[in-house]
Amino acid sequence: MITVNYFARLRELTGKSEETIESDSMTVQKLLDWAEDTYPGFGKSTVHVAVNEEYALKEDIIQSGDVCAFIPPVSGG
Amino acid sequence: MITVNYFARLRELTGKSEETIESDSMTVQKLLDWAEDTYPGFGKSTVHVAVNEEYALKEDIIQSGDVCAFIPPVSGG
Amino acid sequence: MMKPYEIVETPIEIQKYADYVLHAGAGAVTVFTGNVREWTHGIRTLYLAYEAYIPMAEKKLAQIGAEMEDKWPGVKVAIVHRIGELHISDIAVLIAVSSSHRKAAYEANEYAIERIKEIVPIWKKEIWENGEEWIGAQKKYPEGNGSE
Amino acid sequence: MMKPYEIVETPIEIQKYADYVLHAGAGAVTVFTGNVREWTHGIRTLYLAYEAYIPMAEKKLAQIGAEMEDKWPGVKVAIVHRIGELHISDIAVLIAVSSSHRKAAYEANEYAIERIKEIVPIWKKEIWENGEEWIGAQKKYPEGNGSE
Repeated sequence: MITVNYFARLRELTGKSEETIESDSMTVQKLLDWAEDTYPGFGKSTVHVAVNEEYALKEDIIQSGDVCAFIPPVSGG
Repeated sequence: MITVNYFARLRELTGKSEETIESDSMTVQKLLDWAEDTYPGFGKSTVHVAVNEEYALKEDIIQSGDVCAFIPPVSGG
Repeated sequence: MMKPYEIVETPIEIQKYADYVLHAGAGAVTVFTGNVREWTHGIRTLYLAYEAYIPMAEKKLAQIGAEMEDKWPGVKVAIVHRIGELHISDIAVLIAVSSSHRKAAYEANEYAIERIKEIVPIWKKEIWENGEEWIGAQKKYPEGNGSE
Repeated sequence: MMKPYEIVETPIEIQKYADYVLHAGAGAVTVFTGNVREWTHGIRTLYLAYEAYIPMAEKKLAQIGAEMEDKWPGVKVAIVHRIGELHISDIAVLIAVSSSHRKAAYEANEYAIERIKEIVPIWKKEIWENGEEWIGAQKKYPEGNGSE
Protein backbone atom coordinates (compact mmCIF):
# COMPACT_ATOMS: atom_id res chain seq x y z
CA MET A 1 0.00 0.00 0.00
CA ILE A 2 1.36 3.39 -1.04
CA THR A 3 0.17 6.66 0.45
CA VAL A 4 -0.03 9.71 -1.80
CA ASN A 5 -0.55 13.35 -0.81
CA TYR A 6 -2.01 16.14 -2.91
CA PHE A 7 -1.32 19.84 -2.50
CA ALA A 8 -2.49 23.17 -3.88
CA ARG A 9 -3.95 22.89 -7.38
CA LEU A 10 -3.81 19.10 -7.25
CA ARG A 11 -5.65 18.98 -3.94
CA GLU A 12 -8.43 21.05 -5.46
CA LEU A 13 -8.44 19.01 -8.71
CA THR A 14 -8.63 15.63 -6.97
CA GLY A 15 -10.84 16.85 -4.16
CA LYS A 16 -8.62 15.09 -1.61
CA SER A 17 -5.48 15.65 0.44
CA GLU A 18 -4.45 12.03 0.69
CA GLU A 19 -5.32 8.57 -0.53
CA THR A 20 -3.80 5.11 -0.62
CA ILE A 21 -3.01 2.94 -3.62
CA GLU A 22 -3.02 -0.86 -3.42
CA SER A 23 0.38 -1.69 -4.85
CA ASP A 24 3.54 -3.40 -3.66
CA SER A 25 5.86 -1.36 -5.81
CA MET A 26 5.90 0.90 -8.84
CA THR A 27 8.16 3.45 -10.44
CA VAL A 28 7.62 7.17 -10.00
CA GLN A 29 6.81 7.32 -13.71
CA LYS A 30 4.06 4.72 -13.24
CA LEU A 31 2.60 6.71 -10.36
CA LEU A 32 2.50 9.83 -12.52
CA ASP A 33 0.85 7.91 -15.36
CA TRP A 34 -1.74 6.52 -12.93
CA ALA A 35 -2.49 10.02 -11.63
CA GLU A 36 -2.93 11.44 -15.12
CA ASP A 37 -5.28 8.58 -16.08
CA THR A 38 -7.28 8.87 -12.86
CA TYR A 39 -7.54 12.67 -12.73
CA PRO A 40 -7.86 14.31 -16.15
CA GLY A 41 -5.95 17.58 -16.23
CA PHE A 42 -3.43 16.38 -13.64
CA GLY A 43 -0.61 17.74 -15.79
CA LYS A 44 2.02 15.15 -14.93
CA SER A 45 4.67 16.83 -17.05
CA THR A 46 4.80 19.73 -14.55
CA VAL A 47 4.43 17.68 -11.38
CA HIS A 48 7.31 16.30 -9.34
CA VAL A 49 7.05 13.40 -6.94
CA ALA A 50 8.52 13.24 -3.46
CA VAL A 51 9.00 9.84 -1.85
CA ASN A 52 9.34 9.94 1.93
CA GLU A 53 9.83 13.72 1.83
CA GLU A 54 12.61 13.72 -0.74
CA TYR A 55 12.43 14.49 -4.45
CA ALA A 56 12.53 11.28 -6.48
CA LEU A 57 13.61 10.57 -10.03
CA LYS A 58 11.17 9.09 -12.54
CA GLU A 59 12.94 5.76 -12.54
CA ASP A 60 13.02 5.45 -8.73
CA ILE A 61 11.02 2.59 -7.24
CA ILE A 62 8.24 3.28 -4.74
CA GLN A 63 7.72 0.49 -2.20
CA SER A 64 4.68 -0.45 -0.20
CA GLY A 65 4.66 1.68 2.96
CA ASP A 66 6.27 4.67 1.28
CA VAL A 67 4.62 8.07 1.61
CA CYS A 68 4.55 9.96 -1.67
CA ALA A 69 3.55 13.50 -2.51
CA PHE A 70 2.74 15.12 -5.80
CA ILE A 71 4.55 18.45 -5.93
CA PRO A 72 3.13 20.91 -8.45
CA PRO A 73 5.35 23.91 -9.35
CA VAL A 74 6.31 25.54 -6.06
CA SER A 75 5.76 29.23 -5.36
CA GLY A 76 7.01 29.98 -1.88
CA GLY A 77 8.64 33.26 -0.91
CA MET B 1 35.99 84.78 12.18
CA ILE B 2 35.95 81.16 11.08
CA THR B 3 34.87 78.31 13.35
CA VAL B 4 36.63 74.96 13.03
CA ASN B 5 35.65 71.61 14.54
CA TYR B 6 37.91 68.67 15.35
CA PHE B 7 36.87 65.04 15.56
CA ALA B 8 38.29 61.66 16.52
CA ARG B 9 42.09 61.52 16.19
CA LEU B 10 42.28 65.25 15.50
CA ARG B 11 40.24 66.10 18.58
CA GLU B 12 42.66 64.11 20.68
CA LEU B 13 45.72 65.57 18.91
CA THR B 14 44.62 69.18 19.29
CA GLY B 15 43.03 68.68 22.67
CA LYS B 16 39.97 70.61 21.56
CA SER B 17 36.63 70.07 19.81
CA GLU B 18 36.27 73.56 18.43
CA GLU B 19 38.10 76.83 18.06
CA THR B 20 37.81 80.05 16.11
CA ILE B 21 40.29 81.62 13.71
CA GLU B 22 40.49 85.36 13.16
CA SER B 23 40.27 85.58 9.38
CA ASP B 24 37.91 87.14 6.85
CA SER B 25 38.52 84.55 4.19
CA MET B 26 40.94 81.84 3.19
CA THR B 27 41.04 78.82 0.91
CA VAL B 28 40.53 75.32 2.20
CA GLN B 29 44.16 74.65 1.29
CA LYS B 30 45.27 77.55 3.50
CA LEU B 31 43.25 76.24 6.40
CA LEU B 32 44.88 72.82 6.05
CA ASP B 33 48.32 74.41 5.89
CA TRP B 34 47.53 76.45 9.02
CA ALA B 35 46.41 73.30 10.86
CA GLU B 36 49.53 71.38 9.92
CA ASP B 37 51.74 74.26 11.08
CA THR B 38 49.83 74.71 14.32
CA TYR B 39 49.46 71.04 15.22
CA PRO B 40 52.48 68.89 14.30
CA GLY B 41 51.33 65.47 13.13
CA PHE B 42 47.99 66.83 11.85
CA GLY B 43 48.38 64.82 8.64
CA LYS B 44 46.68 67.25 6.27
CA SER B 45 47.15 64.97 3.26
CA THR B 46 44.61 62.54 4.77
CA VAL B 47 42.20 65.11 6.17
CA HIS B 48 39.21 66.51 4.32
CA VAL B 49 37.51 69.79 5.12
CA ALA B 50 33.79 70.37 5.37
CA VAL B 51 32.48 73.90 5.09
CA ASN B 52 29.00 74.41 6.50
CA GLU B 53 28.48 70.65 6.67
CA GLU B 54 29.44 69.93 3.07
CA TYR B 55 32.71 68.57 1.70
CA ALA B 56 34.76 71.38 0.16
CA LEU B 57 37.45 71.38 -2.49
CA LYS B 58 40.93 72.65 -1.70
CA GLU B 59 40.43 75.74 -3.83
CA ASP B 60 37.07 76.67 -2.26
CA ILE B 61 36.98 79.93 -0.30
CA ILE B 62 36.00 79.93 3.35
CA GLN B 63 34.29 83.14 4.49
CA SER B 64 34.04 84.71 7.89
CA GLY B 65 31.07 83.16 9.68
CA ASP B 66 31.50 79.77 8.01
CA VAL B 67 31.64 76.68 10.19
CA CYS B 68 34.38 74.29 9.13
CA ALA B 69 35.24 70.78 10.20
CA PHE B 70 38.34 68.72 9.72
CA ILE B 71 37.30 65.24 8.62
CA PRO B 72 39.92 62.55 9.15
CA PRO B 73 39.39 59.23 7.32
CA VAL B 74 35.88 58.09 8.20
CA SER B 75 35.14 54.64 9.62
CA GLY B 76 31.41 54.38 10.19
CA GLY B 77 29.50 51.17 9.72
CA MET C 1 10.40 28.80 21.14
CA MET C 2 11.55 28.60 17.57
CA LYS C 3 13.30 26.25 15.22
CA PRO C 4 15.90 27.72 12.87
CA TYR C 5 14.06 26.26 9.86
CA GLU C 6 10.35 26.34 10.30
CA ILE C 7 6.91 26.69 8.81
CA VAL C 8 4.53 28.71 10.99
CA GLU C 9 0.89 29.71 10.90
CA THR C 10 1.19 32.87 12.98
CA PRO C 11 2.75 36.30 12.31
CA ILE C 12 6.52 36.30 11.91
CA GLU C 13 8.49 38.49 14.34
CA ILE C 14 11.71 39.86 12.91
CA GLN C 15 13.47 40.38 16.23
CA LYS C 16 13.26 36.73 17.23
CA TYR C 17 15.18 35.52 14.18
CA ALA C 18 17.69 38.39 14.17
CA ASP C 19 18.46 37.56 17.80
CA TYR C 20 18.85 33.88 16.99
CA VAL C 21 21.61 34.37 14.39
CA LEU C 22 23.53 37.00 16.38
CA HIS C 23 26.65 35.90 18.28
CA ALA C 24 29.94 37.42 19.44
CA GLY C 25 31.69 36.62 16.16
CA ALA C 26 29.01 38.20 13.97
CA GLY C 27 29.87 41.58 12.48
CA ALA C 28 26.93 41.68 10.08
CA VAL C 29 23.34 40.49 10.05
CA THR C 30 21.03 40.59 7.04
CA VAL C 31 17.31 40.04 7.38
CA PHE C 32 15.12 39.64 4.32
CA THR C 33 11.35 39.61 4.51
CA GLY C 34 9.03 38.84 1.63
CA ASN C 35 5.81 40.74 2.23
CA VAL C 36 2.38 40.55 0.64
CA ARG C 37 2.04 43.52 -1.69
CA GLU C 38 -1.19 44.97 -2.90
CA TRP C 39 -0.55 45.20 -6.63
CA THR C 40 1.04 42.67 -8.98
CA HIS C 41 1.12 43.39 -12.71
CA GLY C 42 -1.70 45.88 -12.29
CA ILE C 43 -4.00 43.44 -10.49
CA ARG C 44 -5.05 44.14 -6.93
CA THR C 45 -4.43 41.30 -4.49
CA LEU C 46 -7.04 40.87 -1.72
CA TYR C 47 -5.01 38.26 0.14
CA LEU C 48 -2.80 35.24 -0.41
CA ALA C 49 -3.30 31.67 0.73
CA TYR C 50 -0.12 29.71 1.34
CA GLU C 51 0.02 25.95 1.72
CA ALA C 52 3.03 23.72 2.47
CA TYR C 53 4.00 20.10 2.66
CA ILE C 54 5.20 20.98 6.13
CA PRO C 55 7.67 18.22 7.11
CA MET C 56 9.35 18.22 3.70
CA ALA C 57 9.35 22.02 3.52
CA GLU C 58 11.18 22.25 6.85
CA LYS C 59 13.69 19.66 5.65
CA LYS C 60 14.28 21.63 2.46
CA LEU C 61 14.75 24.88 4.39
CA ALA C 62 17.35 23.09 6.51
CA GLN C 63 19.00 21.78 3.35
CA ILE C 64 19.26 25.33 2.03
CA GLY C 65 20.82 26.39 5.33
CA ALA C 66 23.37 23.59 5.01
CA GLU C 67 24.16 24.69 1.45
CA MET C 68 24.73 28.22 2.72
CA GLU C 69 27.06 27.07 5.50
CA ASP C 70 28.97 25.11 2.91
CA LYS C 71 29.31 28.01 0.46
CA TRP C 72 29.88 30.74 3.08
CA PRO C 73 31.62 29.12 6.04
CA GLY C 74 30.75 30.67 9.38
CA VAL C 75 27.31 32.00 8.48
CA LYS C 76 24.51 31.33 10.95
CA VAL C 77 21.06 31.05 9.38
CA ALA C 78 17.37 31.04 10.26
CA ILE C 79 14.58 30.70 7.71
CA VAL C 80 10.86 30.77 8.45
CA HIS C 81 7.88 30.67 6.10
CA ARG C 82 4.32 31.39 7.11
CA ILE C 83 1.31 29.56 5.67
CA GLY C 84 -2.41 30.18 5.77
CA GLU C 85 -4.24 33.35 4.84
CA LEU C 86 -1.90 36.35 4.54
CA HIS C 87 -2.97 39.94 4.05
CA ILE C 88 -1.29 43.04 2.62
CA SER C 89 2.10 43.73 4.27
CA ASP C 90 2.16 40.44 6.19
CA ILE C 91 5.53 38.69 6.15
CA ALA C 92 5.38 35.46 4.15
CA VAL C 93 9.04 34.52 4.44
CA LEU C 94 11.97 35.70 6.55
CA ILE C 95 15.64 34.88 6.10
CA ALA C 96 18.17 35.93 8.75
CA VAL C 97 21.90 35.46 8.20
CA SER C 98 24.85 36.50 10.33
CA SER C 99 28.50 36.40 9.33
CA SER C 100 31.75 37.94 10.43
CA HIS C 101 31.82 40.24 7.39
CA ARG C 102 29.00 41.79 5.45
CA LYS C 103 29.62 40.38 1.98
CA ALA C 104 28.74 36.82 2.98
CA ALA C 105 25.64 37.97 4.87
CA TYR C 106 24.26 39.68 1.76
CA GLU C 107 25.21 36.95 -0.70
CA ALA C 108 24.05 34.02 1.41
CA ASN C 109 20.75 35.74 2.16
CA GLU C 110 19.97 36.32 -1.52
CA TYR C 111 20.99 32.76 -2.33
CA ALA C 112 18.46 31.50 0.22
CA ILE C 113 15.45 33.21 -1.30
CA GLU C 114 16.35 32.00 -4.79
CA ARG C 115 16.64 28.42 -3.52
CA ILE C 116 13.38 28.66 -1.59
CA LYS C 117 11.61 29.55 -4.81
CA GLU C 118 13.18 26.53 -6.50
CA ILE C 119 12.93 23.60 -4.11
CA VAL C 120 10.72 24.19 -1.08
CA PRO C 121 7.24 22.63 -1.36
CA ILE C 122 5.19 25.71 -0.60
CA TRP C 123 2.41 27.04 -2.79
CA LYS C 124 0.82 30.43 -3.07
CA LYS C 125 -2.67 31.19 -4.27
CA GLU C 126 -3.47 34.77 -5.18
CA ILE C 127 -7.01 35.88 -4.47
CA TRP C 128 -8.24 38.95 -6.36
CA GLU C 129 -11.61 40.66 -6.49
CA ASN C 130 -12.66 38.64 -9.52
CA GLY C 131 -10.78 35.38 -9.25
CA GLU C 132 -7.95 33.35 -7.84
CA GLU C 133 -5.01 31.31 -9.08
CA TRP C 134 -2.31 28.99 -7.79
CA ILE C 135 1.03 30.53 -8.71
CA GLY C 136 4.04 28.53 -9.84
CA ALA C 137 6.40 28.47 -12.78
CA GLN C 138 6.59 25.16 -14.61
CA LYS C 139 9.97 23.47 -14.42
CA LYS C 140 11.35 20.34 -15.96
CA TYR C 141 11.62 17.25 -13.83
CA PRO C 142 14.54 17.61 -11.40
CA GLU C 143 17.68 15.55 -11.64
CA GLY C 144 18.76 14.27 -8.24
CA ASN C 145 17.62 15.70 -4.93
CA GLY C 146 16.31 19.04 -6.04
CA SER C 147 19.82 20.48 -6.19
CA GLU C 148 21.06 21.98 -9.42
CA MET D 1 9.76 58.97 17.32
CA MET D 2 12.37 58.47 14.64
CA LYS D 3 13.86 60.23 11.67
CA PRO D 4 14.57 58.14 8.58
CA TYR D 5 18.20 59.26 8.62
CA GLU D 6 19.53 59.65 12.09
CA ILE D 7 22.42 59.38 14.51
CA VAL D 8 21.40 58.01 17.91
CA GLU D 9 23.07 57.37 21.24
CA THR D 10 20.79 54.58 22.42
CA PRO D 11 20.31 50.95 21.31
CA ILE D 12 18.89 50.51 17.81
CA GLU D 13 15.63 48.58 17.53
CA ILE D 14 15.26 46.66 14.28
CA GLN D 15 11.47 46.52 14.30
CA LYS D 16 11.05 50.27 14.34
CA TYR D 17 12.95 50.77 11.09
CA ALA D 18 11.53 47.70 9.34
CA ASP D 19 8.05 49.04 10.15
CA TYR D 20 8.96 52.48 8.84
CA VAL D 21 9.90 51.28 5.34
CA LEU D 22 6.99 48.86 4.98
CA HIS D 23 4.00 49.93 2.88
CA ALA D 24 1.28 48.30 0.77
CA GLY D 25 3.44 48.36 -2.37
CA ALA D 26 6.45 46.72 -0.72
CA GLY D 27 7.01 43.08 -1.59
CA ALA D 28 10.49 42.88 -0.05
CA VAL D 29 12.29 44.40 2.90
CA THR D 30 16.01 44.04 3.60
CA VAL D 31 17.49 45.03 6.93
CA PHE D 32 21.24 45.12 7.42
CA THR D 33 22.83 45.57 10.82
CA GLY D 34 26.53 46.07 11.45
CA ASN D 35 27.31 44.64 14.88
CA VAL D 36 30.32 44.90 17.13
CA ARG D 37 32.24 41.63 16.89
CA GLU D 38 34.65 40.33 19.42
CA TRP D 39 37.62 39.41 17.24
CA THR D 40 39.18 41.35 14.38
CA HIS D 41 42.34 40.00 12.78
CA GLY D 42 43.06 37.91 15.86
CA ILE D 43 42.77 40.84 18.27
CA ARG D 44 40.04 40.86 20.89
CA THR D 45 37.92 44.00 20.97
CA LEU D 46 36.74 45.14 24.41
CA TYR D 47 34.44 47.78 23.05
CA LEU D 48 34.17 50.44 20.35
CA ALA D 49 33.78 54.18 20.71
CA TYR D 50 31.95 55.89 17.85
CA GLU D 51 31.93 59.62 17.28
CA ALA D 52 30.10 61.63 14.60
CA TYR D 53 29.83 65.11 13.23
CA ILE D 54 26.14 64.70 13.87
CA PRO D 55 24.41 67.32 11.70
CA MET D 56 26.63 66.60 8.70
CA ALA D 57 26.40 62.83 9.23
CA GLU D 58 22.60 62.98 9.15
CA LYS D 59 22.75 65.07 5.97
CA LYS D 60 25.08 62.54 4.36
CA LEU D 61 22.85 59.64 5.35
CA ALA D 62 19.95 61.47 3.72
CA GLN D 63 22.10 62.08 0.64
CA ILE D 64 22.79 58.34 0.40
CA GLY D 65 19.05 57.70 0.68
CA ALA D 66 18.44 60.15 -2.17
CA GLU D 67 21.08 58.41 -4.28
CA MET D 68 19.34 55.08 -3.63
CA GLU D 69 15.93 56.43 -4.62
CA ASP D 70 17.52 57.74 -7.78
CA LYS D 71 19.22 54.45 -8.69
CA TRP D 72 16.37 52.16 -7.57
CA PRO D 73 13.12 54.07 -8.05
CA GLY D 74 10.43 53.18 -5.55
CA VAL D 75 12.68 52.07 -2.70
CA LYS D 76 11.88 53.42 0.75
CA VAL D 77 14.88 53.79 3.04
CA ALA D 78 15.84 54.32 6.67
CA ILE D 79 19.41 54.51 7.95
CA VAL D 80 20.48 54.93 11.56
CA HIS D 81 23.95 54.95 13.11
CA ARG D 82 24.64 54.75 16.81
CA ILE D 83 27.50 56.61 18.51
CA GLY D 84 29.08 56.40 21.95
CA GLU D 85 30.42 53.30 23.64
CA LEU D 86 29.31 50.09 21.95
CA HIS D 87 29.87 46.59 23.26
CA ILE D 88 30.03 43.14 21.66
CA SER D 89 26.93 42.40 19.52
CA ASP D 90 25.55 45.94 19.80
CA ILE D 91 24.18 47.31 16.52
CA ALA D 92 26.35 50.18 15.23
CA VAL D 93 24.48 50.79 11.98
CA LEU D 94 21.15 49.68 10.55
CA ILE D 95 19.91 50.04 6.96
CA ALA D 96 16.32 49.19 6.11
CA VAL D 97 15.11 49.18 2.50
CA SER D 98 11.76 48.21 1.03
CA SER D 99 10.95 47.78 -2.64
CA SER D 100 8.32 46.14 -4.78
CA HIS D 101 10.72 43.35 -5.81
CA ARG D 102 13.59 41.79 -3.92
CA LYS D 103 16.48 42.55 -6.27
CA ALA D 104 16.38 46.29 -5.62
CA ALA D 105 16.04 45.78 -1.86
CA TYR D 106 19.25 43.74 -1.74
CA GLU D 107 21.24 45.91 -4.13
CA ALA D 108 20.24 49.24 -2.66
CA ASN D 109 20.93 48.01 0.87
CA GLU D 110 24.46 46.91 0.01
CA TYR D 111 25.06 50.17 -1.84
CA ALA D 112 24.12 52.08 1.31
CA ILE D 113 26.69 50.45 3.57
CA GLU D 114 29.46 50.98 1.00
CA ARG D 115 28.57 54.66 0.73
CA ILE D 116 28.36 55.08 4.51
CA LYS D 117 31.91 53.85 4.78
CA GLU D 118 32.98 56.37 2.14
CA ILE D 119 31.29 59.66 2.93
CA VAL D 120 29.58 59.80 6.33
CA PRO D 121 31.60 61.65 9.00
CA ILE D 122 31.58 58.97 11.66
CA TRP D 123 34.67 57.56 13.35
CA LYS D 124 35.31 54.35 15.18
CA LYS D 125 37.92 53.77 17.84
CA GLU D 126 38.74 50.18 18.72
CA ILE D 127 39.65 49.58 22.35
CA TRP D 128 41.58 46.38 23.08
CA GLU D 129 43.07 45.02 26.28
CA ASN D 130 46.43 46.59 25.51
CA GLY D 131 45.66 49.65 23.44
CA GLU D 132 43.30 51.60 21.25
CA GLU D 133 43.23 53.09 17.76
CA TRP D 134 41.08 55.29 15.59
CA ILE D 135 40.17 53.30 12.49
CA GLY D 136 39.96 54.78 9.00
CA ALA D 137 41.42 54.11 5.60
CA GLN D 138 43.29 57.01 4.09
CA LYS D 139 41.74 58.36 0.92
CA LYS D 140 42.75 61.03 -1.49
CA TYR D 141 41.04 64.38 -1.30
CA PRO D 142 37.51 64.11 -2.74
CA GLU D 143 36.48 65.79 -5.95
CA GLY D 144 33.13 67.54 -5.57
CA ASN D 145 30.63 66.78 -2.83
CA GLY D 146 31.96 63.50 -1.61
CA SER D 147 30.39 61.64 -4.53
CA GLU D 148 32.61 59.50 -6.68
